[in-house]
Amino acid sequence: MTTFLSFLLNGLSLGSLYALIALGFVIIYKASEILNFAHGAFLLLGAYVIARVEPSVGFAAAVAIGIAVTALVALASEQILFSRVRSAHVASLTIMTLGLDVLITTDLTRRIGSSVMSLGQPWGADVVRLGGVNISENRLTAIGVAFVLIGLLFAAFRFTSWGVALRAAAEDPEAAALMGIRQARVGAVAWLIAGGLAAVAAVFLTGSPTPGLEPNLRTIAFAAFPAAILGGLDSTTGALAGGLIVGVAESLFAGYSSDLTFLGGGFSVVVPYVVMMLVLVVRPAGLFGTKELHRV
Amino acid sequence: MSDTTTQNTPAAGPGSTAPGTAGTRRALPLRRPAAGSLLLIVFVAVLAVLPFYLEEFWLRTGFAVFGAAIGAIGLNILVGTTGQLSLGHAFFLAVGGISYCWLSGESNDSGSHPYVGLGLPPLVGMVLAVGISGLAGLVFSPIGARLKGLYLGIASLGLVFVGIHVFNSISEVSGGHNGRVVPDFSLFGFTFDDTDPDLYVLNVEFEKFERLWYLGLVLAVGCYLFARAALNGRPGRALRAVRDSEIAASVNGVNVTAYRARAFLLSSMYAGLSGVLFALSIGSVAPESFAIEISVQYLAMIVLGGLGSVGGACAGAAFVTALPYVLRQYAESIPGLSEPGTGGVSYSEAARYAYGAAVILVIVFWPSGLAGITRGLKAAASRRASRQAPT
Amino acid sequence: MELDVSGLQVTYAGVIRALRDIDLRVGTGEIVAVLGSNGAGKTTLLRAITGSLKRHRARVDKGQVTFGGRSLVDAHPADVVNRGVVLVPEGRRVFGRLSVEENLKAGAISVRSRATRAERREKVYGMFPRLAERSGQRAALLSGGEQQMLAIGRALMSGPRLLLLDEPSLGLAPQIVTHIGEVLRQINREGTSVMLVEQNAAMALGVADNGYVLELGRVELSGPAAELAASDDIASLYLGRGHADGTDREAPGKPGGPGGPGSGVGGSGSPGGPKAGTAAQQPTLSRWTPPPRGRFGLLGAGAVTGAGRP
Amino acid sequence: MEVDDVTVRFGALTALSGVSLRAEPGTVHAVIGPNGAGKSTLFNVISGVYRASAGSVRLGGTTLTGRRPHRITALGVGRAFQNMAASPSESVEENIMLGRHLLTRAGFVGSGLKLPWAVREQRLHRARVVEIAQFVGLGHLLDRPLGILSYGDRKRVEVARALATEPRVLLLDEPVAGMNAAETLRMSEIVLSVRESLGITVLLVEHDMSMIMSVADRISVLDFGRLIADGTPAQIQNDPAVIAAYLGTGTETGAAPAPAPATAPSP
Amino acid sequence: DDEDTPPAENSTGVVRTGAGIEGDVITLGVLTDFTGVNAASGKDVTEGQRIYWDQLNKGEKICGRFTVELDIKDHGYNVQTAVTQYAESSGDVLGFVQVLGSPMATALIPELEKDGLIGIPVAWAKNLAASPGYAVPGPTYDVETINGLDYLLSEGLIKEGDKIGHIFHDSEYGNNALEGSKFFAAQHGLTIAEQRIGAAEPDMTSRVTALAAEGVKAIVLTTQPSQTAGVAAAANGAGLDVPLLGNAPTFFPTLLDTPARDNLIKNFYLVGPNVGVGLPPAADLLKAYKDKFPNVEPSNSVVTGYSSSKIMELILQKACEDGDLTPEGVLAAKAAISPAETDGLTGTLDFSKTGISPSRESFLARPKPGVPGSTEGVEGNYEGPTVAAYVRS
Ligand SMILES: Nc1ncnc2c1ncn2[C@@H]1O[C@H](COP(=O)(O)OP(=O)(O)OP(=O)(O)O)[C@@H](O)[C@H]1O
Ligand SMILES: Nc1ncnc2c1ncn2[C@@H]1O[C@H](COP(=O)(O)OP(=O)(O)OP(=O)(O)O)[C@@H](O)[C@H]1O
Ligand SMILES: CC(C)C[C@H](N)C(=O)O
Ligand SMILES: [Mg+2]
Ligand SMILES: [Mg+2]
Repeated sequence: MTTFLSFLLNGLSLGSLYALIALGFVIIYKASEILNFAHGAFLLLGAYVIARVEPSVGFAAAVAIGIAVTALVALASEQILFSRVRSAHVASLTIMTLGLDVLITTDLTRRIGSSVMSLGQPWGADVVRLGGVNISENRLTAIGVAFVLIGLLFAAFRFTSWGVALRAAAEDPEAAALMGIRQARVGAVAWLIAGGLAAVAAVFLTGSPTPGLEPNLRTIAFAAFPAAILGGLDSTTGALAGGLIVGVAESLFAGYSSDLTFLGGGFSVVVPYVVMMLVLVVRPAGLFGTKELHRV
Repeated sequence: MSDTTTQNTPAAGPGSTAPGTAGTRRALPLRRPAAGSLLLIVFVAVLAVLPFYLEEFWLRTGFAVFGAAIGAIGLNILVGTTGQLSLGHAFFLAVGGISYCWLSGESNDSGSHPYVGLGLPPLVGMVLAVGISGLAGLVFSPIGARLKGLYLGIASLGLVFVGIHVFNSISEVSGGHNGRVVPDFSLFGFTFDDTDPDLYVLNVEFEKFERLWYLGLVLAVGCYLFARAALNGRPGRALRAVRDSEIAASVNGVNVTAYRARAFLLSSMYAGLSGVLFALSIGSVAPESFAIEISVQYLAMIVLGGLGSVGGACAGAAFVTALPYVLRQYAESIPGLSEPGTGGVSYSEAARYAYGAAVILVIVFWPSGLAGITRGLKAAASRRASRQAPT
Repeated sequence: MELDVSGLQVTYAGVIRALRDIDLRVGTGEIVAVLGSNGAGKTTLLRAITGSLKRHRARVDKGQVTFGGRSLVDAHPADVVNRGVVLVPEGRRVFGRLSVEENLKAGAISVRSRATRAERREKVYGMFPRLAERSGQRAALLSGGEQQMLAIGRALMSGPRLLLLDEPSLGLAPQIVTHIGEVLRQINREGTSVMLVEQNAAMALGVADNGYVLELGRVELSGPAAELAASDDIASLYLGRGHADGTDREAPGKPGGPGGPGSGVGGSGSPGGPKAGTAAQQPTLSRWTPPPRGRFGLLGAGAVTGAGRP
Repeated sequence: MEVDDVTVRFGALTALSGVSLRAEPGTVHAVIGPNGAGKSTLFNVISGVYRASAGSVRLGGTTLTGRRPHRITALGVGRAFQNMAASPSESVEENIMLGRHLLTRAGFVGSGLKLPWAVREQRLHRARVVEIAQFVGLGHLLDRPLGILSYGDRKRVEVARALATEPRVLLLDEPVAGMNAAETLRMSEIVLSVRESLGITVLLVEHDMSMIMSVADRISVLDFGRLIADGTPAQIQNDPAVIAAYLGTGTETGAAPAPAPATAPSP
Repeated sequence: DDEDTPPAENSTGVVRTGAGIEGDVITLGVLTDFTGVNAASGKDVTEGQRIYWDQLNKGEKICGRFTVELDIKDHGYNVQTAVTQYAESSGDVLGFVQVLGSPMATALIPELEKDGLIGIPVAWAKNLAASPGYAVPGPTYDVETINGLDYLLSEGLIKEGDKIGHIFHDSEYGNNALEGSKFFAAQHGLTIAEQRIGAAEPDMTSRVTALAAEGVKAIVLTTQPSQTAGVAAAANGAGLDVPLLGNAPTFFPTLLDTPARDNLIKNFYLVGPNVGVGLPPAADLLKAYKDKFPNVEPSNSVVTGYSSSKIMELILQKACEDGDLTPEGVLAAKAAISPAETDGLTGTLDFSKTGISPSRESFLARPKPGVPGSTEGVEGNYEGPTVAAYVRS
């Protein structure tokens, strides 16, 4: 029973990391209807900046700098690249994020090299004991941060005109412009937030029990794709739900893998995708996503 | 390839980007071909003599491009024409490539992942592999029919991840993590390898890649012509209607489910063939190689080429496939680069920078793809209007 | 503040000249009607005023558009809105994924005050009760007419000084059309100038002070609305009357009137004035005789039943 | 064409409740009613886009309800949409050609290999499309991409495409929205000519009363999803319920629909 | 040494040369990983090789006259890339002094056989030892694992009847190590709790939790370095305070900068095929490395690169002695050098019989910050009592 609880708790904590990443996808999607393949690169960038400056400025300042730099890079890429070709097909824009991803990751991979960099999280490898179950302090903090940030963004989308403007501009930029909405501006804010979020996620992603920052970090973003999709690409609640579901599923399958050998080694890595496909078959727009509705 | 305007009517030649000037200009079919076909013929003729002049590096690259072009045309049928975003192309390539090896390859029982081969004639293996890929597409199409846009994109990406896992698990077929050797292609006893028989044409030795070049060329041109004709005709029209409005398509008599399934079938058959050529060009396939990067590359091909355009897909395939090879080949002569693993910017890193930048630049300057350079106005107008859902 | 268009020439994609040498004025507090047949360039004119030509690969070659003395050429659409010029676009363009309420909110993006927003929203709901009933529904699911109401309401949310409408009566029931005429007069009385592009010339000329008629990208006629309404050309082309008489309502019901109800007129007459052009030849379509069915059944995909029917 | 007691619900909203009507072969049957009354919904039920919660639709002896849209089209129901649902990037000609889908048979193999019969088939049907386009007045726009046409022309494409399915019953949803009086007149002629020369039954939804009155043989009136009147144009015009719900009494603004065109020369 | 004698001549007489030699230069291929999951090892292995051949080129050279150049390619731990790169290089090299990674090396077996080339895998899977082209530079993973467990048993860290966990990659690498641990378990009445993982699986927490629930008394790791850290951190979190035994590729000095540091220092045992870089046999290498990179701490992988180059040199010198530096000659020389000595860098190697682990001697080490390689040797040339039984079986 405690074993199961540990799996569950570990899954939830892992899931909250996925949720933070998925949230980045959700925001960009809401702003531009594209899937930002460069989000993994933003994660890497945030982590790298923090790891680099932490020794000289301390953890808190490093995180602030990391968030700022990543947010600005995200903003700059939007302003310099994406705003230029806004009228292009979403697939083109998506491919553009891929180009960006290649550029950023190539550079950072080169810089990081083969080292495992530490971000100097003050909580280090500390563990908290919760009713017979251990969890790293890092992951526990992540759960809290994920819930708070997601709550804030949910409110921003729901209750501010910015949220409405963002969605309107994403759906029909021309009509939005005719209502006085500047897609460039509302979109820029979204990219800014997404970039910052990537840096926040990176802090927890590289913390215990993960050894630290290595170029491979980016691939975690791939595991967050299913989380974002399964919750519903345009839903903040969905990002949270999706993240948690994926995290728990992955953790359980990993934990019970010795009883599930017929599924093959390393099955837990593909579990997020399997769960996602199952959910999508039943709910094509994810759990909380807006159904695409047409009528004639 | 020369013709990039699949969406045109036969009466409107590739260059007619100014509908307004056309006025009442109009004629019944058979006007377009002249210029377009001539260009195509010249182009193919040039490709046909190139092996007499090129070194192996270029032939190898060329063969990879032919294979990729076939896959890109297939993906374009799905994404560009039918409007079904797919990131699962790598999976169908894997099905094709690995099935071919399994069907026509030999068994091998060394190592922790022994594998079997059925030893069928390569041509049979190729045809069956294409069929199996098509079947895989058909099986997935019901899911495809339920999902839209990025949801479908990521769901099909799931196919890639799950596919790798499954292929790794059935290592008797795939060779597992180690992969397996790709049997040489042969056609009625003629082997597409360096020897057997030794072959000289006009004093040029025809080795593996000279031979494969022609195999690739013939298949690619065939696939191109077939796709172009099919998409210009009734099926293509139906698929585009499905893309633009499912409801309108069905009310005009298109069986949407059936056409979606057919698009998946055809697209994955193309992917399967592409996978076979991919395998042949490398000589060894491992499931892990058919990863998300491959899917993404194919998407890049058709986007850079121009969604919906058959010729564009070919151009995109050439760009995306050849660029990294060429960059790597020539980066060594760029000053200021360092040996790999020594800290500075290495050749392969320089090549990757260049690749990333090239992708971005193409989209910045030609957002609707290389084919869009000639298409201009039309695309812009369609883009605007297609944002509007019918009500 | 007045809108002044002078010598305006617009080209699409560098080749299609949609407007040539347009002069037009909407004085402060005026309602101006713009008429013209399909493809005349009405929408293009509105695009030129609202700064959205660029998105359609069109540009102003010559001429000026000023509002309150300041040029609008090449302005960003959002700037145009901020100056108080708002468009109800052709084809509604409501935000389908947003609810009715959110659509209205999107229209009021430039309005800071929450109270003003609420007040305007109530006003819109008062104007179109149907929208209030459907306020939580996603706009994509509204009926065509409901969407049109929403599009108008959305534009009103920003409290424009000059309201541009591209065929607002499109798809609306006669009662609502009448109602819209009243709404326009009312907001006009409250200080908003209106430029109304319409096919429903009777309504447009009914509410307008002045009118313009565009044909093939030029101003063909202009003048006080009442005079235009009385002119023969307008009557035949836009009002559908052979002669300019009073209001319209009686026409269809006129006993023995042409094309009377239920008479099932087979042929048709000339639609009126010489400019009709469109009806140069008598429309007829022969019956389709399907070719004999071949022996290729197997290869045809999707060949279906009803093919050979009469 | 018989609509029998059809009900459609969307959640709490009943868009159609127990609507029945009968369109006699070879007539123009108009359906009118206020915005949101359920007219398009009715068309959606007939053409199979929506599923009726109750009731049925029959054409001749065949039941349409429960069939998928392409099957219904195959049975001879053609439809022009209220808002344009055609492909903006395709040329006018291609858009109309889509209407020929069920009348042609070339599949991937036939078209892809350019088999002679497939090529011949295309040529034949293209000729017919040109004919239809000219009939609705699009002859000069055939190779333009639809996306750049003006609103009115796009409506004509809708009609042409519906005609291209060679229907027995033609559903027209607001075909003259966005057209001026002269253009409306011409569309009325087209409708009448279709009825006359091809014997097609036309179901017509329109808010332009002048057009309705001039072409309709019979009119059904919907309000809030209910059939409130059914009769000849003359009856409808004077029906107080209809006037209250739909026509309005007309005001001094003159903001009523344009008057009836002179569809026939004075006697 | 710059006489213009034809390349085919040297002090001992006439040497035949063929592919891979041009003028006075021998080209050797390197297929390594600078960008994939094993980039860290790849870089250091390659650095060790660079240092070795630089020294040799400055000193005695091959046959007294040939210098060696490396043709380095980065496959990013991807089989397909490796195969392509092999094809690009194979025509121009005399052999491959490094083929990193068991999956890549395995995939190249048929190619290597077809081309009759020699290769030194940086991977110690059993199946590689069965290929005539490969000279595996140390004991295979199964043997290595048995040695490691023997050590734990002899130190009293585990005892008969215990249950031990084995976290391993589902690849040649992991499966081969599992063969070893299973054999050991059968011999000593242990039970093995298997955790088969994917190469890129990032989060080890659930795996470790599951093992903890089974009550394992030790965990064997056949993973990538970052996964090692993940396991150590997770074990710490789960309160699982047991020895962790890792095969050679599982450890890297930077792991001691991670949160896993304390647990690694406390519980980790490394068993590998060569000595640590801080030990006397590697002194030369360490000095050269420090001269070249004064500020970087090397890992033990440089020794792997250095020693494998040494093996290649032995082979080439033997081929030279035999007067045949063609690929065939080199291949023949491989079998002929046995038993080979690498000056204590590795155990004694025997390439005369294919299919059998070339060596039975392992090196055991423990993490220790601040020393070269961040490890401290605890046992050299270690051959546990169970190995003999295994090799015989
Ligand atoms: N995006 C575009 N690209 C090219 N030409 C265009 C574009 N939009 C409109 N046109 C052309 O410009 C001319 C004027 O079109 P416009 O839409 O302004 O007419 P309109 O008067 O609004 O017609 P309607 O009453 O049908 O709405 C037409 O010939 C049309 O084909
Ligand atoms: N798919 C749907 N989901 C929810 N509500 C719908 C849906 N389709 C239609 N409705 C609602 O049903 C009612 C009837 O719509 P319908 O489109 O049939 O009206 P209509 O009579 O065609 O109106 P108009 O004249 O404005 O086009 C409207 O209130 C509309 O909002
Ligand atoms: C040194 C390591 C790169 C070896 C690798 N883990 C293997 O596959 O055997
Ligand atoms: Mg217009
Ligand atoms: Mg309607």
